Amino acid sequence: MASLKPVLLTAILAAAQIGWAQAPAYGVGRTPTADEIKAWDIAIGPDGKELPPGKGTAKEGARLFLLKGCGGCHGATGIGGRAPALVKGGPPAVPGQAMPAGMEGMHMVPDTGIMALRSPYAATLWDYISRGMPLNREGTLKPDEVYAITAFLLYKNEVIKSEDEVMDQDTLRKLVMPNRKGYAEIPDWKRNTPRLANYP
Amino acid sequence: MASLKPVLLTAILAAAQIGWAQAPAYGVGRTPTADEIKAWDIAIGPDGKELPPGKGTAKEGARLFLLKGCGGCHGATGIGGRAPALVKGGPPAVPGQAMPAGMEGMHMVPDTGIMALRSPYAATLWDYISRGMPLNREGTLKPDEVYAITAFLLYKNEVIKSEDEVMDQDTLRKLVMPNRKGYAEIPDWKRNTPRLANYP
Amino acid sequence: MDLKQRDLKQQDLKQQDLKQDSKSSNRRGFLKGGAALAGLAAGAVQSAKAQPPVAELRAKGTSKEQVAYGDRSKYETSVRKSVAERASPDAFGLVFHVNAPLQDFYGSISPSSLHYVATHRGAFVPDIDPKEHRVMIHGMVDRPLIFTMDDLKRLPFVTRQHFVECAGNRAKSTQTTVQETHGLTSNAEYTGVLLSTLLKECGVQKGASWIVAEGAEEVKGAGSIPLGKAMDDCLVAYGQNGEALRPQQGYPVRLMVPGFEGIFQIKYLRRIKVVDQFYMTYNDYGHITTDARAAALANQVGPKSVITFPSGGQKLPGPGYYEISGLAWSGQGAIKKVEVSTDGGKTWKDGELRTTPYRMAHTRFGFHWKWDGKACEILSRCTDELGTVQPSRAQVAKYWNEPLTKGFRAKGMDNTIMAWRIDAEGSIHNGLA
Amino acid sequence: MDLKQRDLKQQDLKQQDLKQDSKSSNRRGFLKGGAALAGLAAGAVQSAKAQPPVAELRAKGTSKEQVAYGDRSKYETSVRKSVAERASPDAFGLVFHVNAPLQDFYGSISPSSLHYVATHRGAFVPDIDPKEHRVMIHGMVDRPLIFTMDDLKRLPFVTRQHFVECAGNRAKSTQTTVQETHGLTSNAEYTGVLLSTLLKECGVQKGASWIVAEGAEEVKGAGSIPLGKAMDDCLVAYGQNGEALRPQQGYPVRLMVPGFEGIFQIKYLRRIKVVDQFYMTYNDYGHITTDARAAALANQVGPKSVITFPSGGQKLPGPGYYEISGLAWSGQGAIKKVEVSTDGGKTWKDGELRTTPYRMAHTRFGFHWKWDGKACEILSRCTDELGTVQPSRAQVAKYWNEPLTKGFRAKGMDNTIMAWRIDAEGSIHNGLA
Repeated sequence: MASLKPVLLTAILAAAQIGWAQAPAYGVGRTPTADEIKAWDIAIGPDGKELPPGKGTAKEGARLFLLKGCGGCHGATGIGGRAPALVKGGPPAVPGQAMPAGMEGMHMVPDTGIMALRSPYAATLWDYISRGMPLNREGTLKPDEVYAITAFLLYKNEVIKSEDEVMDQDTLRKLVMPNRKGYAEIPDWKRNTPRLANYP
Repeated sequence: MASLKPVLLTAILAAAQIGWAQAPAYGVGRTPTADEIKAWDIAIGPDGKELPPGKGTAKEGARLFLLKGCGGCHGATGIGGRAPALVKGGPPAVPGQAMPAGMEGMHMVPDTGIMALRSPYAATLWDYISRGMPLNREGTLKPDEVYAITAFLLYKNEVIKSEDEVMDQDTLRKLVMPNRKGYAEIPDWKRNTPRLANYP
Repeated sequence: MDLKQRDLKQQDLKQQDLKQDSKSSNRRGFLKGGAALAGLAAGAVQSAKAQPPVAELRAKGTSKEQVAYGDRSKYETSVRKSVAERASPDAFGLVFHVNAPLQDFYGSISPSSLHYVATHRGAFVPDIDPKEHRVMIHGMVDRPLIFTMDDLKRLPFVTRQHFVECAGNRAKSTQTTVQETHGLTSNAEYTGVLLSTLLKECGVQKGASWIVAEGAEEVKGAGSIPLGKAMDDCLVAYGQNGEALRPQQGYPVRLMVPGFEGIFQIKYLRRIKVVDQFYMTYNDYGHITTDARAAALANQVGPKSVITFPSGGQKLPGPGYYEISGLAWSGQGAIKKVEVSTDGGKTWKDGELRTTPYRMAHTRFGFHWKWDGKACEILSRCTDELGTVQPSRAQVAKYWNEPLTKGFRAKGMDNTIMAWRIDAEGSIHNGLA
Repeated sequence: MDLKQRDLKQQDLKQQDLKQDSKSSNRRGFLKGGAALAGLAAGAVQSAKAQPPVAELRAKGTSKEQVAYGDRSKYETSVRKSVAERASPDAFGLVFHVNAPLQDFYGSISPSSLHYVATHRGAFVPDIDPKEHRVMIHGMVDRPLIFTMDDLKRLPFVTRQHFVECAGNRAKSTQTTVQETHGLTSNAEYTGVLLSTLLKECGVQKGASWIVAEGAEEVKGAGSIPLGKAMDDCLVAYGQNGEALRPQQGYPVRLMVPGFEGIFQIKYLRRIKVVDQFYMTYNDYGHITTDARAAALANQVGPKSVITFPSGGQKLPGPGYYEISGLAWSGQGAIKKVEVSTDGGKTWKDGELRTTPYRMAHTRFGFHWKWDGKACEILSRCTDELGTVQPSRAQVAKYWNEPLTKGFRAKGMDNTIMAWRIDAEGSIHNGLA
């Protein structure tokens, strides 16, 4: 994970930090409790350090994929439903239909349109299943279930080799995703700077 | 009518006129026919020069006032309905109720709230009845009917003395209304000039 | 390993259902499939819930109508209200004067659905088909012209923010909220053709000095406007806040006479006659007074401001920081400065203008304030680009040599300073009461 | 003569009816009276019509609901439309991407009811009670804080116009109208608290470099934003065009990240976590490309403009004067210049900016033009405050060393010049086709 070079704004920050950490000026708002923070703190960074305890295998995931209704939208095998295909090698989600607007500009390599393959980090896959799926019951999957469904998608896409391989905090963090080097670093943002020098 | 001093902007106009009367730049829109202009050209100026041919007496007007439904809103005698009183001396339109918002700032002398009395020119009274009355059949009164109802209101408010006096283009233009001197000249408007010098 | 060879094992699921499911291009079909799947294994895993039926999902979602043309949240209930003196619509369906909820506005734009409404007599909101509507210019012009709405939209346009304010917009001690005291004004971004563009196209003749502008509604509301103003910055406006002018603001086209009292801003504009005298229409009656000074004050709005938060009828939950917010405008030009007092007018500090101060437009101001929990009185006063300062009621009373009673009425368009009294409980009251 | 002695002679009218009429304080009563009067004399005067019943009058008028919160004219039928690729709402009730009818907009403000809509996955428009809603800021801060909507509104606010634009907003040769080619952008006046105000209140810790912002809707749409941007001009906005933010734009509160692609402008904002790395959420995936230049172009919008009149699908009735009108915007700052070509890009002339060119906001431009009735191609290009000029598709293709085919796709946010072809009949077509 060290390759992520997370601190893009170090120079700017060093200069500005003192001003930002000032004393509260308004006294409006209250301090959230630890429980309140925990309940909402669902974002898992690429290094997976926020991944919760739990585990699951692709075998369990295959069953949960149907049980939780995922197959209803994505196709029973992860391909062929109206929702985006989750497994490579199949036809596009809807034959002959372009990617939805908004996803067109993503310049995806063929097959890396599959989220499990596009994602440079397995933690992100876990995060999205956890927060955004399944339709209409988002956020109801338990950690073990998310690990299992994650394992299922990784297995189906040949990222892991065995349907019995246990995915947990540790294995997910160590897993090297196929697209690990498939992304460019996000450019630094500076006020009053063109988005890309020498672009026409 | 000469006392109206109509040309308030002569100086400004003399300077600006040349620019305003320029040739058409866009050629958009078409020339209206004489009939089209005539059909819409309903505004009667204070000097009454646009008053159409026709005539009527207060006696005829009294009958029309009821026949046309005016009495239904303003009260059968011009007082006592829910709509503003048209004849002086009665109670306000709705006892105990202030003038409607928007009319409050008008600083009306008592009784000159009655339109026939407030109006410095009889032509304006004719104009308003013609364009704006009666409710839901606005603009349907014929000139003779407007002259007669105008005569009726003038008579009831003691501006004219006989219910048989004929009101027409000529008599209305000559009539001196009680409020003829009851108004100040509208101030000239100049860009970037306070609305009233020395007002706090 | 070949992906196709490693199909999901489905020995405990009805293979037939799944096939139908995955191949179905019928959405209801696959949802039913999903529900069936969930149902099958429901006994096995506690947390499983049946897939909700499509109808339930749809009910949660958004109707086609909301996608086509959206509405506000159901939790937003701010509404316009008739002035105390007369209901709108009345028993006839006539609309008279309707106050805008200024206390609920943000920024400088008044939401079109909540823009204040006033009519010339009490009028129906006319139902005008824009394809049939025409604007005619005639009278003392070389070339009378009649324009369709399409014609008007072909011509050079301008977009400008302007307020409109009714002459009846005056605070009274009997009122509670800022909607009641100041709600007969609103502000919008208008788009249209400068009246000068149209008048030049017609060629104004020598000797012309006024215009009479007239609406198409049943009462044919009309007003007399000096030609100098007509040629300066009047606007024949068809756009309001990005879309077509709203019916209650004059759809399909109105005249904007920036800074003049509302009654001149002729709605449903259908005719402009160029004339050589003040026409003294019914609507011009507001100016009928023997005092030239009072007449002058009735024409245009002076610099005016009001605090909208905190304002009458609201309640501060307790001592602490509150950002005071309000609106300032002037019929004479742009707002240059807004000052705020939190001690009943003893001391004044500069507020901040939070939106661009356009000429004859509402400008939003803000003011940092920490309430100590004690009773106090808050006020705002503004200064416009001509340097005119919004007056206090005392100053105006003195000018007219009248006693400053509770019932004192400023002549013309009332632009006096408004005060809100805050009591120790945080309740906010009309400072004139 | 005593007025009271000269009562109207009513020998031919039912005295009783009149008395009841004039004294009645019941409006229906007096109307009935009026009708009775009219009916009585109907035989006598030809032009007399019966007073219409109250019901008829009411039907002509305005409903209470229209007075409370008005709607547009029934003749205005402009609507948002789903992108061609997917219906909104779909069978589930989910909303995905909905194009705004830019061809029908005036000025710079996009009407809130017609503001384009996009969601993170296809989402329900959530039904959020603002009393229950909270915004929490935590992570690498000294003092995590949780704010109610009332809290947020107590804090210093700013009001700013900003556009939002979806990364999917790219013209294709298959599209017909400007709604289809450019409709995934809109502009509004937003009011809210600067995110920097909130972050300073929390005290950002050393080492922090990004924030993750997250919504309260079912998919909890999230995005990673550089802390430098967050501290610069991001806005926690609760007001839109003068009233509460609309549900489809994130009611009750959204994050504005001015100039960044739409997906970062987190709607239904409920949480901001201050972190020390790019979090690569699902929504950040748009940037996943091996080319750093393409990634840079996906982040922010370059200078972009489009002619909205005349535009695809419209028809000019004949040769003559037409005012060309359009919108220009840039994610890099304010628009400085818009040029228009009416000869397919051979020559360019300056257009006029008709609204204040705010930073990261739509600016309306106009251009005087007389159409000679011959086939031609019209284009616009803008320059922003950094001096960046909107590029042609040919320039972009050359930059990437790709052939300029009909299907050529600019990487990242597409800001290439749009062309409209006008044929000799006045019909207007997509210049990319």
